[in-house]
Amino acid sequence: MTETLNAGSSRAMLEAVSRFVIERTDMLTDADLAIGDGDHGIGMRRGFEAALSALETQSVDTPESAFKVVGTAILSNTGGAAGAVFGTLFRAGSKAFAGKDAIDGDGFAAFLESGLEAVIKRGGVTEGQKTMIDAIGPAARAARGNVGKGLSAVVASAAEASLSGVEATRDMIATTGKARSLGERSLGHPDPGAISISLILKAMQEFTATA
Amino acid sequence: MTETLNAGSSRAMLEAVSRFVIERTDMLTDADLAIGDGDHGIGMRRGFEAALSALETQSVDTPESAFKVVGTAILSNTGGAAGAVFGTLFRAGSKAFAGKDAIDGDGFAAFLESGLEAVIKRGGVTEGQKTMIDAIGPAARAARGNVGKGLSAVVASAAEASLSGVEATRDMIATTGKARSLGERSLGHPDPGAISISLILKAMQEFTATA
Amino acid sequence: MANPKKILNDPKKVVPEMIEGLVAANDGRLYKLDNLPALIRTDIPDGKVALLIGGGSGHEPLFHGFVGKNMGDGAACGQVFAAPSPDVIYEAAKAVNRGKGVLFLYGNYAGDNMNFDMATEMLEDDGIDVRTVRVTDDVAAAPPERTHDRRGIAGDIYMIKIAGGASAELDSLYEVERVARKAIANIRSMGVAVAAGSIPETGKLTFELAEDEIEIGMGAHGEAGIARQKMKPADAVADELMEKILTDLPFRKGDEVALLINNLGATTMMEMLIVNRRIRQILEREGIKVHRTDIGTWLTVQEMAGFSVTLMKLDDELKHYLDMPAESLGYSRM
Amino acid sequence: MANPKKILNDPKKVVPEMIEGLVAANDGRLYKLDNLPALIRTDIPDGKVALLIGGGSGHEPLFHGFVGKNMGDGAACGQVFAAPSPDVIYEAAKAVNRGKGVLFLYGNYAGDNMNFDMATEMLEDDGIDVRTVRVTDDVAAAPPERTHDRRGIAGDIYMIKIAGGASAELDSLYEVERVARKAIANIRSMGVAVAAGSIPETGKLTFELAEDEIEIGMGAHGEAGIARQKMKPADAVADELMEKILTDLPFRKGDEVALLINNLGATTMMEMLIVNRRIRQILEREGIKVHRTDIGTWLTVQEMAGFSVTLMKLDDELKHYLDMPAESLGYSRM
Ligand SMILES: Nc1ncnc2c1ncn2[C@@H]1O[C@H](COP(=O)(O)OP(=O)(O)O)[C@@H](O)[C@H]1O
Ligand SMILES: Nc1ncnc2c1ncn2[C@@H]1O[C@H](COP(=O)(O)OP(=O)(O)O)[C@@H](O)[C@H]1O
Ligand SMILES: [Mg+2]
Ligand SMILES: [Mg+2]
Ligand SMILES: [Mg+2]
Ligand SMILES: [Mg+2]
Repeated sequence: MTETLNAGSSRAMLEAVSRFVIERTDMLTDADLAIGDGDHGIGMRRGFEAALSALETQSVDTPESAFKVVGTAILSNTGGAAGAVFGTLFRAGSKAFAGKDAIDGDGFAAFLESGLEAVIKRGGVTEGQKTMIDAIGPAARAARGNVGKGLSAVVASAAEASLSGVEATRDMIATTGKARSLGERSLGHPDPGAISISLILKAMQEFTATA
Repeated sequence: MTETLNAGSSRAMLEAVSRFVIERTDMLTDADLAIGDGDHGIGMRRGFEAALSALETQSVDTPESAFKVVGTAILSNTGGAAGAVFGTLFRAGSKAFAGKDAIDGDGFAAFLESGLEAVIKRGGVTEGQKTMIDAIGPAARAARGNVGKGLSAVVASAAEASLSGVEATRDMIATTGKARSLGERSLGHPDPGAISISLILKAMQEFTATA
Repeated sequence: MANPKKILNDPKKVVPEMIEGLVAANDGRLYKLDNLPALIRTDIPDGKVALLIGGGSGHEPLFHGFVGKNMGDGAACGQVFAAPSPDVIYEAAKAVNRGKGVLFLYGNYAGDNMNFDMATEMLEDDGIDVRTVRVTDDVAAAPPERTHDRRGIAGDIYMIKIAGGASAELDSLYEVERVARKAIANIRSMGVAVAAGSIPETGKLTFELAEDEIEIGMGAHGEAGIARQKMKPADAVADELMEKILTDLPFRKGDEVALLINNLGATTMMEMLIVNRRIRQILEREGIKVHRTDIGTWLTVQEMAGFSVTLMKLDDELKHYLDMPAESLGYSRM
Repeated sequence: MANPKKILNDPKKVVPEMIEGLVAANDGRLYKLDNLPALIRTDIPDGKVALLIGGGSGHEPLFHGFVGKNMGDGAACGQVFAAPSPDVIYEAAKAVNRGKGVLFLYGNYAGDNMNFDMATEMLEDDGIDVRTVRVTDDVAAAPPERTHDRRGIAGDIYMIKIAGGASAELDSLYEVERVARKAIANIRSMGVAVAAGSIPETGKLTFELAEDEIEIGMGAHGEAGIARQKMKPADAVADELMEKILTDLPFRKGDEVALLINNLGATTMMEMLIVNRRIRQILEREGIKVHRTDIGTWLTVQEMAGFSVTLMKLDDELKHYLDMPAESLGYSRM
């Protein structure tokens, strides 16, 4: 159980997240083939491969810088909608750690909240439009609700809530992104970006539960 | 048994020939797909459909004009190598009937001979290069050899000889036309144009045998 | 269904290798930024309003094949079907800027919009003027009252031609923007697909169509169209596309138009010419005059088969910029 | 194998319908002869040496899409993959002739040779000067000592460009012929196919290739090439084509060339650009300078997938005609 993440363990967790997502490239490809253009898997792989090498080569002396390095790597290397929104999530979210040496449960909830706010502003969407924020929103609220229980419980609750968020996107009709033109035909399929959020949180949950 | 063909029966025979070839479009397509570009069937169909309507609409008062009308229709409507060589066969061949009211065995042999000569000149080929003249050559020689036996026998001998000609093309390596690039790979396949010659002569044989 | 058959090296390296080949193909007329997938004309005149185009790769020659004289001054290139990242756009914009500001011209997709907007914010921090015009010509993508939600498809080509001409002649970014906005307000397109394309790195077709099916209104990355139908004759396909396009603007008797038929990849020009025959019959019936026709391969979707039809209603100003000479790898005229 | 999926009306009428669409697409720049599939520029200058091109249909935009300013003055069109008949050629030649004679320029195929020769004899009977240059650029079709037996493939495009320029500027048929002969003596091409095309009227593919096979040296109607091989990387394909092309002329250190990569139909431009990258590496290694590159879709074989590479060795005269502006539906430059 990890109840605080300093710079080093932030970096270690983000490396674990990167590897976890990279290993699930094909699953994300297939999700995007169903309702998008089929590039979400390779896009996330490009972004997190760049994140891994940035974490290796760049100086990361605070949790904020670790998350920002990841966000910048994603932003520059993923491209497409995912690059913008996942890059923004990590870059804007990292500001929640400003001036802090370590991430605790409250810090993690604040990360999701400020990330969510920034993505909403960038993408011009609200929850219910079948995007990755339909996984972040529930995750952020669950995290906030469990803040008193410590980091690992906060992350676990966020991960769990994001999964329900993914499930909920099945019943949403996409009104933004490439899936929009499917209209009702997007029903039944989960949103690829939301799945990515759930994978990221799942990897964080595993890391904080065991490390 | 028909032992002479006047203008009217020349026309009737050429109509029968046209229908006979048109009905075998697919077989000629497949032969050309094997060693050429697959258009010989539809080319011959275009040519003989045009021949049919020319025979119907144009005045045909001699055997010469009947054959010339057919040759001109083929030349203008078939296109490709076949248009040139089959058009030339009928147009140049028709000159053998110049000034004659009817075609007899000698006339028919002369038709094949002068057609052959003109095609050789036009196409710049000699026998053995896997073309339609490998069917005309044997046919012309057989016709000449049987001239004494009357028209129907002459035509029958030509038709028969052309079939052996077709068979012989299987063992030839194409050195002209689209099959040339196949080199040895053209072995085993008969030449599509030679097949067309054998069909034309076969239809003439049936006509002269029964009409 | 077997993997699409393509002549490639490493499928993960298609974009950098393609860009290397593209730079070489321009024979000195453009250069690539160091370490970034952005292409810049070598001969942008001083004091010119700059035109930066861009978007995902995989649609060649769009966009990066349209950099040249009286066309784009530079292109920011993304990965296959993925918008370029803000840093590529930012550096490309700085490289094309000649002090008169930069017009961003690209297709209206969430990814492009967000990435170009982020670059815009960075450039504005640097004091560089940026204006943005998004191509929204696909009538299949949203109803007329929501044109801002429409995708950009082959209208891109006429947009680059018009904005390229305007940015070569007009002295102010705002004037160039005005002309480009006028153009997009007058352009309407719609496509049809008969077979899918694939992304080289995944090797997977982006959608599936039965042997006897076509999809009307298909998007340029395989986004769903408005109807999946049984195969039908060329004239019937043309009728359906034209009905949607004509009634949308609407185009009216007496209008003068430019007409573009774009090959999505694997369709034959013979098919497009046969479709053009019907389109011209329809336009004649409607009393609409064609000033200029372009039929060719400009916005592709990998090996997708199908085509789209684009109409642009002209006035004297648009006609002037359309008729200007232009030279680029993907589109030239005398 | 299911029938190729095409958007057509009656497959028997593809050629006349295509020609109708083609004439319309030229917006008044050319007209069609009455009752004959021949296209003639509306604005052939008086006293101009005439350039008549032509051949079978199904290769669009070749040939009939290359009629225009500084390109062909007219085109005689055949059925799909079948040379035009003598009467079409004869009438087209009379329509383009402005008293200075007519240069016939077409691909070297038995059918074209015979039909154009027959037309030549008819025209000579009428006292019209005709000269003939056959395109024989395909190095895969015959060994160097038998170039007269070689097929014409994408070299057609540069031949039309050069002869189009020369016939616009030079005053005598024999001078235009001289330039065209010089051009063909300096052009070499070779192609590769990965998938077959079909003739619309038969609906049958003209050859078969296994999922993992390519054919090097494939002809423009599906004629056999020189080797059937397993799929291999783009660089290896480029290496093989370039080796054959370079050693054939041969092209030598210090030579200056134009380079054209032609899409046979369904190949992506991305693939051709990746191939171009390798070709440029090879040319650089060999010390051969590229003056101009063209990459696009000009000589197609219906839905065939694959491409060909063409090199033309330049001198000042050829460079001059290559660089002249030109405009036609299928090929333009500023
Ligand atoms: N406007 C938006 N705001 C937030 N997220 C978005 C938006 N548009 C798309 N997304 C997310 O991006 C995902 C698609 O990412 P990806 O496939 O990599 O990009 P693209 O759509 O450019 O191909 C979607 O599943 C969705 O979650
Ligand atoms: N030079 C030639 N001389 C005589 N016959 C020829 C010549 N070239 C081709 N042929 C004949 O033409 C036939 C092919 O006709 P067709 O397929 O209609 O024309 P194309 O070869 O133009 O596609 C060949 O099978 C052959 O018999
Ligand atoms: Mg996607
Ligand atoms: Mg043939
Ligand atoms: Mg994408
Ligand atoms: Mg043919």
